Amino acid sequence: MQTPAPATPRSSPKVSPLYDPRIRGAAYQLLLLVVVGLLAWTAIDNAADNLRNARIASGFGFLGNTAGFDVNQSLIPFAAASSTYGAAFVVGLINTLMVAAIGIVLATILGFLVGIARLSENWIVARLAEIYIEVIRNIPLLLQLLFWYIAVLSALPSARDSYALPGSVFLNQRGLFLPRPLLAADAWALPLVLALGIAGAVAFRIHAGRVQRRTGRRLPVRRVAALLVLGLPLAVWGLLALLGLAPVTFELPVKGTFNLRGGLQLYPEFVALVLGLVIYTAAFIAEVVRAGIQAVSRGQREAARALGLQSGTTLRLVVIPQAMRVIVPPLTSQYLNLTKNSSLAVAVGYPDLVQIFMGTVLNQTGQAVEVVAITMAVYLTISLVTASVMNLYNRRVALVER
Amino acid sequence: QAQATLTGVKQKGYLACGSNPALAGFGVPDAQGRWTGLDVDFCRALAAAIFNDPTKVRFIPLSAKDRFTALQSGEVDILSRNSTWSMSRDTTLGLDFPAVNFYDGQGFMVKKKLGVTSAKQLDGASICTQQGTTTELNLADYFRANKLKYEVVAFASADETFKAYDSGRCDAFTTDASGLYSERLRATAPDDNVVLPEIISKEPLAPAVRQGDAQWADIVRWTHYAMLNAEEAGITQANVDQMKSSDNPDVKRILGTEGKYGEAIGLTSDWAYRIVKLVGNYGEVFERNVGQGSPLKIQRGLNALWSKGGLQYGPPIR
Amino acid sequence: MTAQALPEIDPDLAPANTSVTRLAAAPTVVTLDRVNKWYGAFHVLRDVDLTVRKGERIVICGPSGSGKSTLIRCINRLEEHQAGRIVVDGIELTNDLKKIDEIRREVGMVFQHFNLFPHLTVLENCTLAPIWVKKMPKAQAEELAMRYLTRVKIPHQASKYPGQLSGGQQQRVAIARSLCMSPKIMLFDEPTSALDPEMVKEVLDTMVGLADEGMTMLCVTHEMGFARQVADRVIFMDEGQVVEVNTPDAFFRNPQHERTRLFLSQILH
Amino acid sequence: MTAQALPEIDPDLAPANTSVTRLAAAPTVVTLDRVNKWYGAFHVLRDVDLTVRKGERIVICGPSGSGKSTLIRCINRLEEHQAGRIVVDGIELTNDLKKIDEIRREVGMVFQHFNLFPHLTVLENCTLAPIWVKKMPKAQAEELAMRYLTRVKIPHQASKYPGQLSGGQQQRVAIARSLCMSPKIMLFDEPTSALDPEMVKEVLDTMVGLADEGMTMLCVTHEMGFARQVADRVIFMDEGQVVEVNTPDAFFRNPQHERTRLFLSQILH
Amino acid sequence: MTASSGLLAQPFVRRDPVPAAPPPALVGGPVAWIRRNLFSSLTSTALTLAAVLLLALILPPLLRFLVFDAVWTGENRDACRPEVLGRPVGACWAFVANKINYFVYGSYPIEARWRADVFFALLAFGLAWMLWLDAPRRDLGAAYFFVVFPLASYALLAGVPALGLPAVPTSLWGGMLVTIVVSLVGIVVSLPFGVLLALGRRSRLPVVRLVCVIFIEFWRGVPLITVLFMANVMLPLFLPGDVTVDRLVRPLVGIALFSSAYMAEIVRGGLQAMPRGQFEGAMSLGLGPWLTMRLVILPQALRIVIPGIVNSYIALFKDTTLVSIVGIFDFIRTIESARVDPNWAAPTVSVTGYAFAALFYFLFCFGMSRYSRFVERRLSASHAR
Ligand SMILES: Nc1ncnc2c1ncn2[C@@H]1O[C@H](COP(=O)(O)OP(=O)(O)OP(=O)(O)O)[C@@H](O)[C@H]1O
Ligand SMILES: Nc1ncnc2c1ncn2[C@@H]1O[C@H](COP(=O)(O)OP(=O)(O)OP(=O)(O)O)[C@@H](O)[C@H]1O
Ligand SMILES: [Mg+2]
Ligand SMILES: [Mg+2]
Repeated sequence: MQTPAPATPRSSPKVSPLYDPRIRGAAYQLLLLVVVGLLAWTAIDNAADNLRNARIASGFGFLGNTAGFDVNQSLIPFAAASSTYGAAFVVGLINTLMVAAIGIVLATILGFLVGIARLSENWIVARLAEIYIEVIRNIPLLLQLLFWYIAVLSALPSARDSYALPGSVFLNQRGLFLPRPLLAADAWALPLVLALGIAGAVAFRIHAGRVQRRTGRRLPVRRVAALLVLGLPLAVWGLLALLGLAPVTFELPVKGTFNLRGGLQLYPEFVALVLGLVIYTAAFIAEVVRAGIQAVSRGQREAARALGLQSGTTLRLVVIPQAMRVIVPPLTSQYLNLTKNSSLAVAVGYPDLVQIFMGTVLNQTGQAVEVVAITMAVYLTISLVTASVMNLYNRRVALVER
Repeated sequence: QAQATLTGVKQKGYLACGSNPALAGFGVPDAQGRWTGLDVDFCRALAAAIFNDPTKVRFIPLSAKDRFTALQSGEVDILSRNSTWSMSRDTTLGLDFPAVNFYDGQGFMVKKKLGVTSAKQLDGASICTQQGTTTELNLADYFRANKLKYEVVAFASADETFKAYDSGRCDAFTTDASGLYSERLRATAPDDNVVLPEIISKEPLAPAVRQGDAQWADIVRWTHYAMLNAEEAGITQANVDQMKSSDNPDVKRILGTEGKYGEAIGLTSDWAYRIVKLVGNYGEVFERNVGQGSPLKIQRGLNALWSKGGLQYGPPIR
Repeated sequence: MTAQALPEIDPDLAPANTSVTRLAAAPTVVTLDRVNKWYGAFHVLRDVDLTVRKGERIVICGPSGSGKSTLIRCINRLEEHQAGRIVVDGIELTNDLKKIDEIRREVGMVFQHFNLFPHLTVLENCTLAPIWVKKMPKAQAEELAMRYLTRVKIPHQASKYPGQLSGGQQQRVAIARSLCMSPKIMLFDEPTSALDPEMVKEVLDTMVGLADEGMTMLCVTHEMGFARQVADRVIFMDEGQVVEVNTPDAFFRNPQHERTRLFLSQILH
Repeated sequence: MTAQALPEIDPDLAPANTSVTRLAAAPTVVTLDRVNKWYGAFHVLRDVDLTVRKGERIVICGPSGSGKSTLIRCINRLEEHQAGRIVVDGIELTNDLKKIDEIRREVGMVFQHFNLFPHLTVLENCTLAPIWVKKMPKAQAEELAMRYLTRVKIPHQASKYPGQLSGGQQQRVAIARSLCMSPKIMLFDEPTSALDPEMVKEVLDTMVGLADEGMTMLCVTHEMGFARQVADRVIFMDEGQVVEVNTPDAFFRNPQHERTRLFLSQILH
Repeated sequence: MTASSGLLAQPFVRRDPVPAAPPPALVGGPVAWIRRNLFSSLTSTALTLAAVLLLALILPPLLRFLVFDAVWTGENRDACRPEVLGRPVGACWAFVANKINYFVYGSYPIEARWRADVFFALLAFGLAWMLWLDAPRRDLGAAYFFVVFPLASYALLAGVPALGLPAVPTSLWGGMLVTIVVSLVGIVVSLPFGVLLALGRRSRLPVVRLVCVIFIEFWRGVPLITVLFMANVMLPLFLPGDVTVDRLVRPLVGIALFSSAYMAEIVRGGLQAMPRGQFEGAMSLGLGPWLTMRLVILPQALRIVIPGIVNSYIALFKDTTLVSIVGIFDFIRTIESARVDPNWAAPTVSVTGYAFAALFYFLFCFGMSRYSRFVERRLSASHAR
């Protein structure tokens, strides 16, 4: 077959730059960059001007200055006289993370319970769960926090007439007072036994897996693990107690002039914040869980049942693993929401990052730009780290498709 | 640009005054949006001096937290909001405090039934305070100095702080003594609360302006002094028109019938006359808002004229 | 108005092939006796009677919505019937969970949409039930699974995920998965109707192979070629009732009921 | 291995009908000259040459994945080619956006899945481009649209939404929509393969009508009856290459390439 | 059963059809229903009992507080003090009734409140037009809602002295008025910006994409409250020294940026749901990229995301409560400041205020969420067509 020569030369014809998509694209991008740059530059320039005019110092040196104020709830030692603004930042950050961590755990538990209840075959349970979800989701969180704070405060007795609960637990407007466990100096045995128990449980779990693979027999992993982790230390403790040794003593709260002293105190601000966040977020998690479970098709469950798998096994091996893929991404964003929402602590006076740092520190130092930037950076970091972990997870569990 | 506050105000046609929206006696709007208070009247006095019209003020409610930024950013022309004049604020925040219009000090309020009579007995107490104030710092200092333990519960707004105290969250409530009296009015049962005698700090409350506009600072400063001098000279809102014909040289200089002192600060020579005529002298304003003519019933105390044993001392107008 | 008996055999209807002799002595494995079922107020199964002998191959057909799926799903209790008796392998289906589990172990089922577990590999799909239900050691279960995967001609796909297979391959995995529980009876619910035409054949071949080995099968299908080739009986259902039962030959050659004739005229060309 | 011209006509390959005479004098409207295209590293079009005369009807066929769609999508620049030249109606396809717009106005395209705009009525679908691209007054555009809708025999559906029509009707609307731009060339990409069998005919009839009126058409299709009836040339593609070009008659009667023979044996019965 | 063995391979033809019978009592009837839904198993029975117990614990005190012991009328705190009334006092609705104007308008001058009323009416009209899916000329409705209405509202509320509407400084605005204004500005501004950002994020141009991604992820990564603080203290810093921004406008800027980022992601979801064929169909007709976007893609994509937009509006509406923290007198803030009014110092006043606010937000948000579900169902129904 012959190949007739093309009639026209094969040089690429000229394209008017006005209509060349590449040139247009470059122009658009350049334009955008210029606009963004200009905006940023104006903002920075104005800020610098304004700060200079207002004679506000700038820079992060203030973090080393002595704070001079007190914080009532701090996991690290903090004293007005000696601690710095930097330390105040750390206190706020830790308080934020603590609320977030506790909130996430509790909200997950409550959320899963409600989500499963929402799908219950029991009509009244399903309706109750639905009402809970609808009511809670449609009322602003701030309002709920204020409500819990006021409700908690006004429902409780004053410090002088605390409710005394069994086991030296007291409840009053200043919070919940629990005995604070103190480890005696010679109680090294106890954590050791606990560690041994956990190690044993892990080892047993591995062993059980091997046995199962070899013989098909299933060992009672959960029961043994519970025994090892909880039972063993308790037994040792009991033994020591019998011998007249006290490995753990409790510092009990006692009445002071105004208030109970000593013990472990859960502040009402903290309780209201955690309560509000948990109840609010759990409603969203419940919806996520419900959607996740419903996303596993009926056919999957039926196939498992048809194979003779029992309902518990079906749930564990077939439904939950598949539901989790659907649940985890929105669940993570709920976790992020909870963490971000913990900034509402400012409304109930719990000293979280926003309250201490963006509130008190900003006011005492006047360094708005630095403080706001640091605070936002913290939240942004949390978000980005979580998002990238999530992406990794998603890639790992993504279903393999053709 | 920093010099031009007065020009700016004249151009706008009103004075932007940063004020406290929730401190009875100092600054508080009623349900119709009418503002009253000592700090509020100071702004009115300024407006009277500038515009001959005390209503040409816009009050901008500010919280303790954003008051200084509001001033720095130019949102308000003056911050008249019970703010303590301290060295760090004066030097690092880029502000000036031209004159002290209320000498105050931080105190405590407790529930009567606690039986506490002195702040020294507050060892181990929970204390409610507002965050971002000098109060918070003084509190820490005081308890440290007296080796007392306490638990601080800090809130973002004065409302929340007081409500928390009132509902029993704290044993004591601390703020400037003037504030204590004003807040007590809002208690569920005002008489169940007592103010403790200790004053643990110096709190010279002063209007603040941006640093770098000397003329504006002078206007603010001399507005206050004019009100003091008027009280000292016995010029009141009621008698100011008669006083205009007085031949007391002090009075003449104050009311601008002799000399053109007002023009030196960019105003008219009858500026002080306008202030007293339209707003009143310092004593009148004090009594009307926080003194015996008000529910607060605060004594003049440190805020009496120097001649009556107080600290309010108006430099001579001459 | 019942299905059973017909003591006098109309010579024209008599089965032509040898299944009568092959099955005559075989024990009964499934008995349905006047089974009735409602969905809410909707009467979906009406007085269904059916006896299946060991080794018998039954094809069920009928228009959409006639209750075919419901019928076979009742046999392994994926659906509950409200009246009548169902006895499978000597065990009557009641609310007794233990017995239900027992029956499900004896009865394999293959669905229209395969219902493989997408999060498990093909091999894991097949070993799941042996390991967890039969408590078989993993190695043994895997060996078994490989045997059946070889049987359905996809041993080399064992470590892939279902999503990576074609429809026909997935359906064959589903069959292998059922076989791994060594069921006595296999139920098929339109196993080929979700498949592309070129994949239908590979699945039908697998099923023919199973039939040849003597598996007891109940199969809802409209593949008439398959019915002709392997079925001992064809059951035609309409509106929840068994309308006609016959050997495939007689069924296709000479349908008795007008509803059957209408149906056949629609699906045969 | 070329597609264009056929300067010396091999008598055996010569088209039997009158198209040679009909087209001999017609100008060239589409020229593809050694067109190459890659998707990433995958070479989808390899040295494709093709010349289409005005009024010519070309059918392109070939196995799935052979690059048929890619080829015709290159002609109205829905895909960009990386080497070679494509000249449509005298305009060479380059990056020049203006020219691309011009060419798209000249070239109509009908897709496998219709791609009607579901949020617009049938009439609005048809008037959208005339109004916005040709800046035609609305009344005139509607009149034009109604003319073409009448032509494809669905004028009474004009105010319905595409979702309310059957597949065949939707495809006819898609054809009418293209015609409203009075294109010089029409491209069809498997216009009937997403349709139920009973609707194929109505669409094919519409296309035959178009062909009879002398529209230049490039049509990817496996409807061999259509090819026989209207095509001037059939082009067979495989693995991105043009493997065989011939008149329909010769193509079906006497395929030259073994790949073509294999393909025809699969799709013809 | 009789002679079942005889059935083997026996041909059978049904000559007498079995008529459909009603289900046995177990299937229908209230008793069966209760048994099936409440007492189907031991666990279920236990759950039912627990649920009933829970209700018995919660409902009576709740009803007593909200209704039976509530005080409905009164002029001051004495109406709601138990020691005055000599009985337990539940919710103090008299307080709400007394303050209702404050809750609705804040300190908006009384003589100008009719302007706020007109604003509410215009809003209701616009909402009805937008949300009623079968309303005529919804494109005009959108134009009204996104252009005419905002301008008219601004003129009405802020005042135009030239037109004889005296200016009302925003520091006097308050209550529900502010809550609604803030959330409306959020939605009206965030929709167009969200669309732009979503388009930018899907752009082929890497710089455009990057800028949009950074913008979106930044706002989505930080809590709204920090955004509000930032808007409050930093916005003035970023502007030239002589430019000041109204105190109400600052949080509005923050909220607009924040909700634009969320809106962008919603719109992006809609764009992603658009099949490629729609682009190609439009391109092949000669519509350029912008026309394609405007005439073909966006109308469809936005329709798909109506439920998402409504949901984000609900979220925004709830989030506007945070502006109270930066000192804006929104609805929450008016409740907060009213509850510390010494005239109304009574034990249940605070809780009553919050209950009232909760009711307000719940009714609004729940209505909207039901609406969004309704639209979702309509959409999926029209897809199934
Ligand atoms: N869970 C259910 N609830 C209510 N009705 C149902 C349910 N499942 C099935 N039905 C109805 O019962 C009737 C019989 O359904 P079944 O699935 O058994 O029919 P089928 O003969 O298998 O039809 P097909 O050929 O379409 O699969 C149908 O009308 C169906 O709509
Ligand atoms: N956007 C793309 N990116 C990468 N590969 C593609 C893309 N589009 C098509 N391909 C591949 O290019 C090849 C040719 O595709 P094309 O759609 O042109 O084939 P076809 O002949 O039209 O096939 P069919 O008959 O299935 O429509 C196929 O192998 C296809 O997988
Ligand atoms: Mg102070
Ligand atoms: Mg079925």
